[in-house]
Amino acid sequence: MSYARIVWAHLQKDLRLEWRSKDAINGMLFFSLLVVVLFSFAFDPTMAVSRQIAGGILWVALLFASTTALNQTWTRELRHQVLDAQRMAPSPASALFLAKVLANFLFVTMIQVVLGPLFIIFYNLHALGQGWLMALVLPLGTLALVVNGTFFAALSLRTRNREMLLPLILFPVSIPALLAMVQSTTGILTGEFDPGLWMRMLAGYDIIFLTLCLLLFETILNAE
Amino acid sequence: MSYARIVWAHLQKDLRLEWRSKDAINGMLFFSLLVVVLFSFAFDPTMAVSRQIAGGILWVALLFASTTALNQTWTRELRHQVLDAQRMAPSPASALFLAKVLANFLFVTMIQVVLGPLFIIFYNLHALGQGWLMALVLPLGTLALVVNGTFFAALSLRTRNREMLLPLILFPVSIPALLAMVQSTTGILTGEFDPGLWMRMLAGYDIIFLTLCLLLFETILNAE
Amino acid sequence: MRRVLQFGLPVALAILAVGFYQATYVAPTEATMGNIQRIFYYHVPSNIMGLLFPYVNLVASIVFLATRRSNPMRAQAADAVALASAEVTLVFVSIGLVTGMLWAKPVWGIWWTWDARLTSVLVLWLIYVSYLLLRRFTAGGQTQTLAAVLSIFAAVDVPIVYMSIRWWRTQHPAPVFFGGPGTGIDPHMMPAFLWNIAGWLAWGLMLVMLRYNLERKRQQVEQESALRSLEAGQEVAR
Amino acid sequence: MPPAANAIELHEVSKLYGAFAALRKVTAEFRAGLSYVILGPNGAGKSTLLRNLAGLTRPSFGTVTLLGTVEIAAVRSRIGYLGHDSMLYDELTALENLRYSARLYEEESLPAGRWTPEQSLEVVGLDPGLDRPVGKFSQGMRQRASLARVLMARPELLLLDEPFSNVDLASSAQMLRVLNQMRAAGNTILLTTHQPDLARPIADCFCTMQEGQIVSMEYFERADRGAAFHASEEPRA
Amino acid sequence: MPPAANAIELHEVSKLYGAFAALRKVTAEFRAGLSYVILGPNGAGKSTLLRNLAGLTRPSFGTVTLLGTVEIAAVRSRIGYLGHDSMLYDELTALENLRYSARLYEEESLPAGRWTPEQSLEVVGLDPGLDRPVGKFSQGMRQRASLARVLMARPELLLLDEPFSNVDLASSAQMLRVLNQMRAAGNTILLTTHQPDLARPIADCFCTMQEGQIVSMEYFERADRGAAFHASEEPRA
Ligand code: HEM
Ligand SMILES: Nc1ncnc2c1ncn2[C@@H]1O[C@H](COP(=O)(O)OP(=O)(O)OP(=O)(O)O)[C@@H](O)[C@H]1O
Ligand SMILES: Nc1ncnc2c1ncn2[C@@H]1O[C@H](COP(=O)(O)OP(=O)(O)OP(=O)(O)O)[C@@H](O)[C@H]1O
Ligand SMILES: [Mg+2]
Ligand SMILES: [Mg+2]
Repeated sequence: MSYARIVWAHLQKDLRLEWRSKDAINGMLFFSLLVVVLFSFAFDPTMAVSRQIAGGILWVALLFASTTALNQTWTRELRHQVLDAQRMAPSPASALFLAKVLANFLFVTMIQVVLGPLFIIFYNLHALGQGWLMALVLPLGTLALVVNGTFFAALSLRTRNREMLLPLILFPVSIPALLAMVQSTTGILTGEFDPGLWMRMLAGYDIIFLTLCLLLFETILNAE
Repeated sequence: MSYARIVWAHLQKDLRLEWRSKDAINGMLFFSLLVVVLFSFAFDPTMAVSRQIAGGILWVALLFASTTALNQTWTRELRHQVLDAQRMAPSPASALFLAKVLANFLFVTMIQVVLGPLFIIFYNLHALGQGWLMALVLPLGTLALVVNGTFFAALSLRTRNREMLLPLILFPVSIPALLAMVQSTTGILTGEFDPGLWMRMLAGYDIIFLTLCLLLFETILNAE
Repeated sequence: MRRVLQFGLPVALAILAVGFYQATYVAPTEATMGNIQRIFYYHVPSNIMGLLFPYVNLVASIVFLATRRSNPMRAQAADAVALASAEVTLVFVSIGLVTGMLWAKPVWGIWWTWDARLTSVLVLWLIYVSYLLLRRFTAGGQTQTLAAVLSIFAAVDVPIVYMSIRWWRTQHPAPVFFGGPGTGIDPHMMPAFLWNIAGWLAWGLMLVMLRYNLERKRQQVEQESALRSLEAGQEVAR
Repeated sequence: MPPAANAIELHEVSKLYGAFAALRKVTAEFRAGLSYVILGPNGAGKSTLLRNLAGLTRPSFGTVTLLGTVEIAAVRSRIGYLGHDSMLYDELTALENLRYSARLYEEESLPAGRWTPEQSLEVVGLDPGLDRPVGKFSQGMRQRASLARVLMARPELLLLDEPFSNVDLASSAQMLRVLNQMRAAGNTILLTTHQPDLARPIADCFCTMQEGQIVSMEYFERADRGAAFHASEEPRA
Repeated sequence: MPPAANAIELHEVSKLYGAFAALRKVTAEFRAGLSYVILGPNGAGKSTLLRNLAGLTRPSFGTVTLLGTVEIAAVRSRIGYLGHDSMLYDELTALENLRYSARLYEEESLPAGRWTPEQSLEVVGLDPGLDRPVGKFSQGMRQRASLARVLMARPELLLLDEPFSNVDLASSAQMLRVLNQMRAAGNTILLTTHQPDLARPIADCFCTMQEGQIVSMEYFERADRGAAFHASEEPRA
């Protein structure tokens, strides 16, 4: 399929660039580590309540990490006006967006792979609910963060103060997703309530916003 | 004093650049509000333990806020090779570093001034220890964050290959500061132990690392 | 337009005055809460307006996106409506938040709680602040397009917020109107409430119109100075 | 293929930045198959004109008709634009950059005779095997890689903003040869430069801008205009 | 002040990037008070040479003696370097950029006759009052602002990497006049360019590089060499 091939071309390029420079990964790793350690100092992880706040900590760390990555994601296209070349290419703009989302998703997932075990060790976690559900919640939540984040990063690309603007417009819109992520994680970790509803909501959020972003991306890319 | 005047020239330039995008302050206010709201979603403030984790949460929020500033701090100098002009100027390199630290310190402090009261309202905090000590802990902790952060950002600026290592090197170095910040805040908020020792340690850390960074900055700026 | 304003503004103020009189002197005092309940006549209407004007903003934004290439003149007008309604939304939501908090302190004993309704209102407020910030942060021709896109996101997001926090702890009174049997307010309170609804609606519409006019003026002045600078030559003093 | 009479038509095109008019009511026609050299002092609006033609910004007033349509987006794949900046990723090699770009143009109805990334690099005199990221290229090498990217799709309309700046004389001559072939094959070329003497060999028209307006269009007869059509079909060295 | 015989001495200077030699055992002398125009194809190593002279990179082998010392850092304030990029902050106006730069050079033992930021901008033909951030300048305007920054401190040794690229002819002539005055005042100038004809009026020597080596240094007598000393003292328009 031709669309898929173009997405792949973009994705391959992004991965290669990241591999050569390691900008995003690096910053993300640093700050997520900082957060995990900070929290284990702040809050005696051996306490029983640790399970209740662990969901929040995990997602804040990730939000943190991904904002760093997201800010980088388009900067690279701005340098040397590569973005102008993208705008002039006949391939669909949404493919560019989709590839960026995938790339960011991969980066954040990579961070999770590092962060997750650390987290479990530091907080001595073992889920009282169905632990395997985390394998669904994590990607769903990451996708929610990354889809909107990539879109809004592109939106604020050519504005003054773009680094500042990104969190300002990203966070309010992402609140439902964050809520669902935290709640389903807490549900899983404490086993006190069923995370199913929240997870379905997260999935719904992902689908709605991915569609919306794909539809509107062309508009913002060529907004002048 | 000539050194002070050069620091002032750098600082003024940084502030002006920031100011050019006039709404920076508005943005920062709103950003602080968002962080507090987000954290209230992530960590239910009505929980009884909230006082115990508030220290950690406050510092994570600050870390969050300062990343936005730190990430950008040197990028600006890289664009159009302005950094080369800096390297060729006869003024001392450490003045450049000091000015950057000051600028970042100012931004983060500005955020704190907004964040603090909001935090108190949303988390319904009132210190059980000596609350006024926070007026010492906050700047000391911020300085520790900002000094290391700025230095780290400059370091990763010019070194390409060893990059993955850098966060891992700087990270352990920052741990004592983190520990001291969080512990003294918790001590003040809960009134359970005396924060004095931790605060002295924080001050010591600040002095040592500021000196070290000032001495080494020239080296890393001209490292090739 | 001018006529409508000249006529409408006094009318809106008059209705509001009647509403004020009704709410303060005519409506009966509520049994449990006492006089503090009278804030109801301001709290509920402004919240209702705060939920109404976002739709105006959404429709105007869509019109803008649809016509910005084919009919720039109409698109400009639509954008002015979008801006005006966003600002008015923010005014109403702010009033709703403040009156709610003023009410909450004596009744619940706290200023704020993370209750479903309160939270969703707060998120609505946050989103519209970010909308206006975006408009200020951007420059040149892109402002309008980007803002319109954000407005669509906001419209999609608010219902989701609303749904999601249904499953959250709640403290705010349940719906009073159309809530099924057993709900509703004392019929004696009704006139005061209706007068206030009408008054705030009229006032809100007038505000939107005023703001719209102002924005159109600004667009016009901009256009004219542009044309002047085209005639005058390249270097033009501002 | 007999090209349309006019490749570009501008009608009262103005571009405002705030109260400053970078283009002022420009009305002009650029005939298909000719090459135009746009001259003018710094700040005259040359780059702004090209960016508007490329569809990268939109004029504040007026209409641009390009290759017969006002919908520039629809003919994007037939336009090649070279800007001030390289439009290449610093971390990738020239070949990687071009390969990536080529994939974005795939499946499009482009002329069959388009070049591969390797050919395209050779055309501008760069070694395709050079294993060095573009960020480490010298200024002139980067400029050439940049041009190679644009030429690769063999676009019908070439918009080149100072293509010769920082390029050495030998390479400029080489570029001119390529451009001449493209022109001879019926493509339209608009290029800006501050070195009119350099560009003269391929110019059909010198177009001078001043203060946001086109002040003169000076066509001249070229002996090779007919002949070039055939010359271009020869294999390149 | 009678300048030292040699402003620059290079002894077996090589610069390696990995296995690639951008400079290969360059041994040369540049006399003080003369102006050298460095020519050569793209990738010959011209920019690399200038960056090494400016102390921005260090040669892999060999020694550079500048203004009588091998410690380039010690004479930094007497060197002016203009790179490929503007070295200016996009968000500030030209005047703000220059004022900032001037403060970094304060209190240094610079010649008393140095220019104020305003003078410096006027010298390159830019309006100091122009209230537009450098990011919105046209390419040529930016290049001129950039040169103004370098000239401001009136450095003894000027290293200019393609100063005329993208600059229109009138402004190039203006720049040349300024450079000529600087030269006449005893300053040393090294500039690279791909437009030898443009630079000829101020050249004392054409220095050609190829593949990382200096292959020829062609000095020529200039009628104005003595006279210029006096001409330079005249007030500028
Ligand atoms: C900051 C705090 C508050 C906020 C943000 C808030 C917000 C709202 C909103 C959005 C509505 C909905 C209007 C509609 O859907 O038709 C509403 C209605 C209402 N509010 Fe509040 N409120 C707050 C505090 C309070 C308090 C403290 C009380 C009284 C104890 C109260 C009593 C009511 C009543 C009786 C209604 C009408 C119910 C209905 O018909 O839906 N509110 N409020
Ligand atoms: N985004 C912008 N905002 C404000 N002014 C701008 C902007 N872009 C360009 N200009 C101004 O428009 C004018 C024309 O710029 P343009 O880049 O088209 O000139 P040019 O003819 O290409 O000059 P050069 O030969 O120096 O490249 C300049 O005065 C420039 O400062
Ligand atoms: N950082 C680097 N890493 C690897 N190679 C480099 C680096 N910088 C420059 N080179 C290579 O060194 C050679 C000389 O580059 P340089 O920029 O000095 O050329 P130049 O003579 O200035 O050319 P131009 O006229 O195109 O500006 C080029 O082949 C270039 O690719
Ligand atoms: Mg230009
Ligand atoms: Mg060079």
